[in-house]
Amino acid sequence: MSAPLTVRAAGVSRVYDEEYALIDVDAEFTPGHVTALLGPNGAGKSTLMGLLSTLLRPSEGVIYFGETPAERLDAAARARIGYVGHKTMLYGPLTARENLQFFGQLYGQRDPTRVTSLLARVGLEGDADRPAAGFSRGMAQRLTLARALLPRPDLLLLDEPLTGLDREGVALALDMIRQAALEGAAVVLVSHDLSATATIADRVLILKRGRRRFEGAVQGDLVARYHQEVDG
Amino acid sequence: MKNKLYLAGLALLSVALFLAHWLVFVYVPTEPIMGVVQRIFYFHVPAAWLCYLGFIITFIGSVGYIWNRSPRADALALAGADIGLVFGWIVMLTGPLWARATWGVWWKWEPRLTSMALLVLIFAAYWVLRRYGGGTEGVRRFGAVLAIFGAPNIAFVHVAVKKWRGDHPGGVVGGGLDPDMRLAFFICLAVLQVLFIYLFIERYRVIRDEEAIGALRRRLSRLKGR
Amino acid sequence: MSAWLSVFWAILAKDLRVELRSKQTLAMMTLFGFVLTAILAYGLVSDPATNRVVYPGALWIALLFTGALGIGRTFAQEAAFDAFSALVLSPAPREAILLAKILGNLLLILMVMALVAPLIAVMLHLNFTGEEAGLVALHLLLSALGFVVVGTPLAVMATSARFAEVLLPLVVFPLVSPVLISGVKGVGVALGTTTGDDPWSWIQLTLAFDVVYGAGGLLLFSKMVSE
Amino acid sequence: MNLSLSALAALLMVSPALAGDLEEMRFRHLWISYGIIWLLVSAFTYATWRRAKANAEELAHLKAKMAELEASK
Repeated sequence: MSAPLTVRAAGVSRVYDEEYALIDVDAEFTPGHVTALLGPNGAGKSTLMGLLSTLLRPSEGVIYFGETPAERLDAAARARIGYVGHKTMLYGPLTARENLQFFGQLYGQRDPTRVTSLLARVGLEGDADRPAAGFSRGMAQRLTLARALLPRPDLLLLDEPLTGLDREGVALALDMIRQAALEGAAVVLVSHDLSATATIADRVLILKRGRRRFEGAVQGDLVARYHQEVDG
Repeated sequence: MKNKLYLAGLALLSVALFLAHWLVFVYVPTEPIMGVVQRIFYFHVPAAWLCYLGFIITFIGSVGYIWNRSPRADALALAGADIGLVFGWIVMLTGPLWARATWGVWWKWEPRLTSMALLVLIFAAYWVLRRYGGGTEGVRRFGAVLAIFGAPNIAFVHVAVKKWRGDHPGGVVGGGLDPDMRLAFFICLAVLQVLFIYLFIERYRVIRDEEAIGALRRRLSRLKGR
Repeated sequence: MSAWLSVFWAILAKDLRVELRSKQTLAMMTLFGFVLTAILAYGLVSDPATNRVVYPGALWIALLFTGALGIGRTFAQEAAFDAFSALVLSPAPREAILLAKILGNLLLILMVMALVAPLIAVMLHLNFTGEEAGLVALHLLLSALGFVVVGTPLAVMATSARFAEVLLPLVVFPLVSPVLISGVKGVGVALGTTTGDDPWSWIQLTLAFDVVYGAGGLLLFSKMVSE
Repeated sequence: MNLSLSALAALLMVSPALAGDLEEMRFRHLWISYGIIWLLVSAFTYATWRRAKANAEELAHLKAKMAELEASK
C-alpha cells in the first residue's frame, strides 16, 4: 500500500445543461476514515462521486488528490481510485473469475491468489465460473465490490454499494469497507440504508439541493442528525 | 454611434453586392464558348473558396476545443461549419447547373467535384450531429473529432480521384481570362469575402449569446438555490 | 513496454472472449453479410464480364455495411453495464485500449468478409486465379484496416450522442471514401477490368490512409475518452 | 422546403426534353443559379437575425430577473 491519500474538493460546482447539480462544495476525505455522503434524491451525491472518480470534470472548482489537481492525474494515480457506481461495470458474458482477472490485468495485479481469495471473501467461490450475466443483483453487487477492492485502492468510492444485497451480504460488505478503511483507504459511502451507514461511518457530509449542509465527525445519532439537516 | 456605423456598413455591403451583380449581369463580356452560363462562376468559385474557409475555421476551432475545451473555440467551429455549409450548398447546386449546360451532364466524377461533394457531406454530418445529437459535452467532443478527421480526408479523396480519372484537362475557369472578366471576378470575390466575414461575425455572436444565456440561467438557478 | 503489451493483450483477449461467448455481433454481421450478398447478387447479376466489373463494388459495399454494424455493436458490450467507465478509470494506457479495440474490430470484420467475399464471387459466377484472389484479399485487409482505424474512435465518441446508430454510419462512410475508391479501383486493376497502372500504387494509397488515421486516432484518443 | 427542392429537381430532370435549344438552357440555368444563391444566403441571414433577436430579448429578460433577485437579497 502506497502513501496515504487525502482527497479534497475545493469550491466544486457541476452543471448539467442549465441545472446546477452541485454548488460550491468544499469537502475533505481523509485516509482511514469512512465518510457517509448523505442527502435526499437529487442532492448531487452521485455527481460528487463522479467528480471524485475523475470520470466527470467539475464545471467550477478543483478536486485535489494530495497536492495534484484531478485533471493532471496520471495513470498510476488513477490506479489508486476504486469506484462502485450505479451500474455494475462488469462484462456479462465473462465469468466472475474472468471479470476479476481482466481488471487485475489492467491494474498490473501479479498475485494469482488475490482473485481467488477475493472471490471467497465475497462469498462467490461457488459461482466463480458462471457468467456474470446470470447473477442476481446481489451477487453482481458482491462481484463489483470485489472488482473495486481488487487493486487495494487508497480512495474507495462506493455509490449505493448495498443495492440488492441481503442482510448477510450487507454485513459482509460493511465488514469489507471497514477493513479497507483500517488499511488506510479514504472511503466515501453513499447509501439509502441509513442505519447500515451509521454503523461504519465516522465522518459525514450532508448535501441538499447541491449545497453542503454539514460536514464533520459523526457525533451522536447520525440518523437524527440527518433528519435535522435535511428536513429541518 | 456604434449602431449608425453598423448600419452604414450594412448599406455599403448592400451597394457592393449590387455592384457585383451589375458586373456579372451587365458589365462582363459573354464567354464565347460556354455562353452566358459561364457567368455562374463569378459567384460559384468564390463560394467554393468561402466553403473551404468556413471548414478551415471549423477545423481550427475543433483542434482548440479538443485541446482545452474552450467554449469560444467550439463556437468558432460551429459558426464556421454553418457558414461553410451555406457556401458549400451553393457550390454543389450551381456547379451541376453549369455542367449540364456546358458538359451536357449534371455531374462528373472528377477530383475537384468529388472532393468538394465529400467535404460537404462530412460537414453536413457534423451539422446534423450538432443540431440533433444533443447538446452534451460528449457530442461537442464527437463533433470536434469528426471535424479534425474530416479535414485531411479531402487530400486523400483528391489524390484517389485524380489517380482514378486522370487529371481533368484545363482549369475549370479556363486559362487566359479577359481583363474585364478578371476584374469582375476579383471584385465579386472581395465582396463575397466581406459578406462572409459579416455573416460569420453575426453567427458567432449568436452562438456566444446563446451560451451567455445558458450561463445566466445557471447563475439564476444558483442564486435561487435551484 | 511489457506492461503496455500485457494490457493490450488483456483487452483484446477479453473482447474476443466476450464475442465468441455471446456471438451476437458476429452472428448479426455474418447474417447481414449474407442478406447483403443475396440482394447484391439479385441486383447486379449479369453476364460474366459485367459481373467481374461490378464485383469489387459489391464487395466494398458489403465491407462498409457489415463494418458499420460491427463497430456500432463493439461498444454495446462495454456500455451495457458501463464497464467502459471502469476501463477508462483503470491505469490502462489509452493507446492500448484503442489499439486493442481496433484490432478486435478488424478481426471481426475479416472473419465476416472471409465468408462474404467468396460467397459474392460464387453468386456472380466468377473464377479467379490465385494471384487475383491474393490481391483481392490484400486490398480487403488494408481497406478493412482503414475502416476500423477511422470507425473505432468515432464509435467510442458516438456513445454519448443521441441517434448514435444512425449518426455513426453517416459520419464514417464519407470519411472512409478514399479507402472505398482505392479498394474498388485497385481490385479492378488487379482483376483487369479497370485500366490503370499497377495495383500496388492503390495499395500504397490505402496504406497511407491507414497510417495517417491510425496515428491521428492514437494521438487524439486520450483527449477523446475523458471529459 | 423539401417539397420545393423535389419540384426543382423534377423540373431539372425533365429539362433536356423541355430545352428548346442550348442558349435557352444556359439562360435558364444562370437565373436558377443566382436564385439559389440568394435563396440560401437570405434564408441563412434571416435565420441568424431571428436567433439574434430572440437572444437579445432573452438576455434582457434574464438580466432584469437577475437584477430583481439581487435587489431583493
